[in-house]
Amino acid sequence: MRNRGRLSLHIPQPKHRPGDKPDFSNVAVPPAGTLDRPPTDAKARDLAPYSYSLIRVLDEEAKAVGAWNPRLDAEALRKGLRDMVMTRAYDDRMYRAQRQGKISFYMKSTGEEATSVAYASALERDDMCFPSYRQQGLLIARGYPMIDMMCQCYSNTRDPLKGRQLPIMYSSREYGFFTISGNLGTQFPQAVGWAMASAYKGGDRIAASWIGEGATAEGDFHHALNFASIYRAPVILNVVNNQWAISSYQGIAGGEESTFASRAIGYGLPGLRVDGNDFLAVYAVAQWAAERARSNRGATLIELFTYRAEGHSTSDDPDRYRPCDEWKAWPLGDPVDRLKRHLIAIGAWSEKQHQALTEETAMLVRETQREAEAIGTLSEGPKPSKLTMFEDVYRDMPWHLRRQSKQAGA
Amino acid sequence: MRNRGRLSLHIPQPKHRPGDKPDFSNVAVPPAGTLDRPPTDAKARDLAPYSYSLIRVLDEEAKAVGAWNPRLDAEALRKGLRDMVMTRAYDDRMYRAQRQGKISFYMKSTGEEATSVAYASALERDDMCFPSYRQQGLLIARGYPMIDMMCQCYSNTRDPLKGRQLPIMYSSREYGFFTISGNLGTQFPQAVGWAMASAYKGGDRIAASWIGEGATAEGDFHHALNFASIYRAPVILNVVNNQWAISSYQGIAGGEESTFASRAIGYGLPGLRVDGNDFLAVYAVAQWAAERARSNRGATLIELFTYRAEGHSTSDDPDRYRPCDEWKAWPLGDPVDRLKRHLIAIGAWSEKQHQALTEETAMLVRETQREAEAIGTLSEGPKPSKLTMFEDVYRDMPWHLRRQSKQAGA
Amino acid sequence: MPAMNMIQALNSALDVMLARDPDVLIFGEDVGYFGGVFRVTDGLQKKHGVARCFDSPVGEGGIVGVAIGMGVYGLRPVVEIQFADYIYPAYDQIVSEAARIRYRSAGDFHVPLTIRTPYGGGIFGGQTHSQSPEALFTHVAGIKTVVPSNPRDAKGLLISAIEDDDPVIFLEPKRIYNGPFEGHHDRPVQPWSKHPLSEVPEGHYTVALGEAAVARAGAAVTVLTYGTMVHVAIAAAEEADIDAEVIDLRTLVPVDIGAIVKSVEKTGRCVVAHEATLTSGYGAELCALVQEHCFYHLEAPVQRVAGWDTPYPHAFEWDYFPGPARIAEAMRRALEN
Amino acid sequence: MPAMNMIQALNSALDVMLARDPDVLIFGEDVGYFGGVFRVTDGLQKKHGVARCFDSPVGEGGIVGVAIGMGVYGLRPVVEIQFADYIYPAYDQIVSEAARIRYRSAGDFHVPLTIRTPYGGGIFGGQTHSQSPEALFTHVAGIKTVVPSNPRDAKGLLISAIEDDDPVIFLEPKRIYNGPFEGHHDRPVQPWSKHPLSEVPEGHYTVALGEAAVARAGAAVTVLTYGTMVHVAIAAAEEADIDAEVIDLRTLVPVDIGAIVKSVEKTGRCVVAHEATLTSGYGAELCALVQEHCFYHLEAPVQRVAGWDTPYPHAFEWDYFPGPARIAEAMRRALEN
Ligand SMILES: Cc1ncc(C[n+]2csc(CCOP(=O)(O)OP(=O)(O)O)c2C)c(N)n1
Ligand SMILES: Cc1ncc(C[n+]2csc(CCOP(=O)(O)OP(=O)(O)O)c2C)c(N)n1
Ligand SMILES: [Mg+2]
Ligand SMILES: [Mg+2]
Repeated sequence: MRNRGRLSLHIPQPKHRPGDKPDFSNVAVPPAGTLDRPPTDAKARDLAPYSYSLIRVLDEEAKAVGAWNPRLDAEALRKGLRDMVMTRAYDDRMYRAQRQGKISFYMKSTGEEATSVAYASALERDDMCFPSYRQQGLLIARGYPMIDMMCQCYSNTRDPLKGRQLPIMYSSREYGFFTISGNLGTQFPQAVGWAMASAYKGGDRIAASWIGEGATAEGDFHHALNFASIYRAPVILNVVNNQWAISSYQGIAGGEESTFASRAIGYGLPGLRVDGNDFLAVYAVAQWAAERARSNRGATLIELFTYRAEGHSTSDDPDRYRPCDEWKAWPLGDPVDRLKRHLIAIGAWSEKQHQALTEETAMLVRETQREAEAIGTLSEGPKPSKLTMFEDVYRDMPWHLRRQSKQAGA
Repeated sequence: MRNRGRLSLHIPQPKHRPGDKPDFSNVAVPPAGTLDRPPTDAKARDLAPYSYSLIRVLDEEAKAVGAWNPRLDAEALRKGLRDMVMTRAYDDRMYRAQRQGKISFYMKSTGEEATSVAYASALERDDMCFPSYRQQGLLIARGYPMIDMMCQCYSNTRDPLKGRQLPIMYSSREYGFFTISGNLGTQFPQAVGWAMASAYKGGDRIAASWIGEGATAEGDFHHALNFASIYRAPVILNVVNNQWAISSYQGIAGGEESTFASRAIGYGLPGLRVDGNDFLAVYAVAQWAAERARSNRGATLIELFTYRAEGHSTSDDPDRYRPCDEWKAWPLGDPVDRLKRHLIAIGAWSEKQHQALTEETAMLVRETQREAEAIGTLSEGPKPSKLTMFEDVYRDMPWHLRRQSKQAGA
Repeated sequence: MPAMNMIQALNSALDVMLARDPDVLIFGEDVGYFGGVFRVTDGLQKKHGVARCFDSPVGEGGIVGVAIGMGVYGLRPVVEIQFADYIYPAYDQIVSEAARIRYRSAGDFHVPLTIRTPYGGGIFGGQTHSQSPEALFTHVAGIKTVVPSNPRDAKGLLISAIEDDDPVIFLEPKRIYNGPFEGHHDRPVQPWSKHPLSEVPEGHYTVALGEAAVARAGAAVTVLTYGTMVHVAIAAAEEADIDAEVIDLRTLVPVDIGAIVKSVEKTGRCVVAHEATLTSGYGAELCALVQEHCFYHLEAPVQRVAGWDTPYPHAFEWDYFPGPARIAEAMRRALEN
Repeated sequence: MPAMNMIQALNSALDVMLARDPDVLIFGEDVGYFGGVFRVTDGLQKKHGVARCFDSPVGEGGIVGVAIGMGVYGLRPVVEIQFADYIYPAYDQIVSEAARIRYRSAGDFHVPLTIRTPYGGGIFGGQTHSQSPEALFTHVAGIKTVVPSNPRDAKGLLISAIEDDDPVIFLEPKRIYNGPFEGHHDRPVQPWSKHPLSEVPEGHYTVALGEAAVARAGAAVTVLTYGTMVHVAIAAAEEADIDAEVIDLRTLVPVDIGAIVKSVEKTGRCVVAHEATLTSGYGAELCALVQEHCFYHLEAPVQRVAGWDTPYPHAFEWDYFPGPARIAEAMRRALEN
């Protein structure tokens, strides 16, 4: 009865490495507008097909088509475009600042801007976000002062985090943006707990959280989906599948055996898979999930299918592990370019206006940077007093920290 | 746009508590023999329906019906029956020993015997098992000396674990039974690692592990499924859904939102849901999964749908949180009774023989117990030297433990 | 005042806080309808409602991660980890998150979380129902670690922990839930009712975090300890007829350095005792603190009495447990020359 | 002998072991094709094959749990945790499983597992790329904790760890991967090639676990330390012109008590230094050991120099890092009266 064949260990490998010609023909891209939009009270079990397809609104002519078209007015679309362009300009600038040695570290969100900016429009201003480190677009779209973002990166005297955190680890209760953790995945069950608290208090605010496809391998991903399902927490759980976890392609995270959206199925949660570079589609699924959560029908898992256009961080050189022009071959394009073309297609935007917007945002970022650097950078200018390093470990400073701060001060 | 309805926190509750009349009409029990048996190389995606139905072989007349009927010969069936009866007799005896204060603790597997005994027949003798604490049936079915099981419980001088472990935390490399951990879930990724090692070495041995439905909430459950899927580990991952985790019903583990078998879907693994009180069905799915694993097609998740007939352990009084006669209402009956009725139905067994078997096993257990108690119990008789307490912390005893063992000896 | 055992006192603390503060809620494995495997939450769900005290899945990492989110929202979650031996799956959420959120957000967010968990040996629980992991928390800046040794402190300290705006690890010595324990397993268990500290006010009161108590006054040698070992140390002093001063630390971080220094400067001799394994146990920190603060008063080396550096061995419980004989011996050593 | 930096020496150790023993395999986040974020596994997949050195999902608990199963099968897995700050999700598998399997099975099963992880500060990594969690492992019976301070030891100790039949936590001081560091961030980095201990044999050799080294001989005061701090302590002695003996412990558990006692009995004075936070750090255990074993030779209290009891603050790295000035000051205090 026993099959005497010998076993062998399967180790997933990406199709292309540096030197190979990138080819995404294996990535299935269904035409836009083909999927219908189920009611937000649909049974999770009936939504399984949405975990394997790809919700798309913008078609090849940049027209918005199909049932998922959120029919946003031109003003809302222009705001989305503006925020994405601003996010990209900010990223470019700060990346350069790191290269110039003015900050210690930086992480761009280039190519993924829609996965955070569109949520800022779909969510209410007082809904709570538990981001990973690539959702700076949320802060920008919610109007958080860019100068404060920069000062955090520079760890200068205006840094809201008093120089305690690595650049980009922003935090703002006022803007509904939870303090970013360096430890992957921890924010996911925290968002569920926050949402449970909102339900416990009979409020109407919901939570949203973002995690990378790589970090879905952490136990906290399981805890979040499990608690969210059991207690029907009003939370939107987003997996940003940008194809890469530093040097590991999504197959090492399980992406070859199934989709990340389908992880929802086993918990009895809806799992929606969406074109993450399609601003309208991302807005539409976020809005669907928000409505479902707010009407007490619980959590939704959303896979935002996108591509990490740049290196993982300033510590990383992606050309060592993937073809350098892979992004150009990405079949879902660039979220900024696609929304721009859509706005032009509906006559609400022009190349000239876009040109102006790009210059104006670049200028604004440059000016803000000058302002921030005038206050100080990591290496130059005044620092917050080093004694602040002993504050906020506890609400009240215990004797041993008072003692240590004296020793440090002496 | 915002729905101003107030949120509320959903907390799952079982339908019955002490005093209520148990009623399992909500438990769907499809007739036996209706599901066909897919080839063991079937695509995981096509197997999703098996995660929501219930694979059953023994029908109401105790006849074996349908494509999943493993067609075991009478001898194999009688061995299965004998091992289940023996396991139950052993449990009863040791439970009483604890009540008499002869051992500190005990856990029965009553009502769940098929979920371990059937695997002993479906697996090869040298396949490796990573059990939870309710698979004593595996040891009994593999012929591990019962006297050694008992001596482990008594922590006497013959205890193979030298008095270091709580009763029932057996360990036997020779019998392919991994040392039981008190920490839930940890054995699940370990089994996957063992299976990966077997594949890495090009061997043909596979691994199997068991976890309770309650413990599926641990992060290790996620790690196990994820690694098993990504590296196609030759392992059988079993969830024993006995409806209860101490006082928490399976809804607190997520069982109301989906099935535990369906957790497999998001990892691209087959998830088979089986009548855990149907010896033939359990054997059949285990055999299917073993064949799939051994032919290099990777892991299978199996939900063994059963019922914990007794208290969680000797520290527990189930009448405090569930109707005391709930088991009698359990629609899937008793695995021992069902296999016995099947053997009689096919003319391979009789009430008389069964009577004899029951008495003989009870007698054998009693005699073995006498033998074990003659060697010693936790409270009486010689003990292993207390200095053995310092051994096996490391392979070689370092200076600080030698020093401490001197202090303890002095 | 009613006489309560530890379980009743802890239950009373939770009952009082559920009644006083709608933002307090309790969850954990089996704490809801059933009332917890040690009955500490008994009756609370029935009295205060399902949403105030409910069962959680068997996932400690999820329990703490979710509780942190609730704390960030503004609730005061109190979670139970069924045994301290099972707190490790939650270790990342405790160490990387609960302990650091206030600091890394510069006070923008904080987590008023209480994690209750029964710890320690003496109940034949074997390797995974007997551990004392306090040192794994005292090393982590940003959390407080509390260990009561009697019903009155247990209630007052638990209320302080719940009202504290920082995360608190609240370790409950399970061996003395039902009665004080002098370390003689072969003698009948004394009920708490015979102990003066079982007199527990019914309403709200607090015992401040960070304050030790003199459990037994003496002049010859100081014993620094906490939890079950407070009773063992007192018994050791009585039985060996040594004029020992037993300090019940009650809070390990922040520790009451004043009380330690005051006593050691008086006695000039010190013994440190805990159930946890010796190496890198909290006793090491106490040794270091004593010799840093009292070196020139010390007339003999600080003696450590602790669990052996092995897992907790089921059948050898009483060879492993640091009982009165070992503490008495350590006191004698501390009193040599 | 070729001059290697720490990374090359560690890479060479792995290369040698992959070639010698088919049961050795390596996995972890980004260690495969890419060769690890610190390049320690660079080229190993290409040379030895995909199955010998491969990428894992981003789940430390899974990495260690799976590696334990491989060890139980009979392999010698070497896993990398990308930063020690991210080891906590694996803490339960390390503490409850790897550390206890031999004991609880009475030797029936064991786990020859090596967990490599970069630790420590000095690279502006902020709170989650700078931690020194060694004391969270030294408290756990059943595991060994090793910390090299130079290329030659790094290779010899790593080979010993891989060949050891017990689980070993192998902490790599990332600040000195590319060159020794005296604690002066404002001075140019010295390459290892200028350091005698960068001469590393190409083939197989071992440095025994449990043996300390005298990194600098001296008679006035003993400094007990490990990792990056060995270089900082030596610099402190030179700069303060103090005849200090610097002991590089190399293995924290089991620690080389003989070497400690020998030196402290000679000097009568002792400083303990590490980057980890002070309270309940491994330095507390060293203090306790020294005063237990050498009390009557001690002429001054043992001085602890450690990270402050706060998370590692990004912009205050050099106020936080216990540099030569603080060690020199501690040595002076140890030398008073
Ligand atoms: C617990 C933990 N483990 C490992 C790391 C190191 N690390 C930082 S980012 C990263 C890759 C994450 O990839 P993904 O989740 O896909 O997010 P992305 O960077 O693509 O946005 C890793 C392994 C970490 N920060 N935390
Ligand atoms: C990590 C961990 N958390 C909690 C416990 C305490 N505990 C022991 S058994 C149990 C219930 C487990 O239920 P289930 O997984 O369904 O297994 P069953 O007892 O039903 O076989 C709990 C919570 C534990 N042993 N380990
Ligand atoms: Mg990614
Ligand atoms: Mg169960």
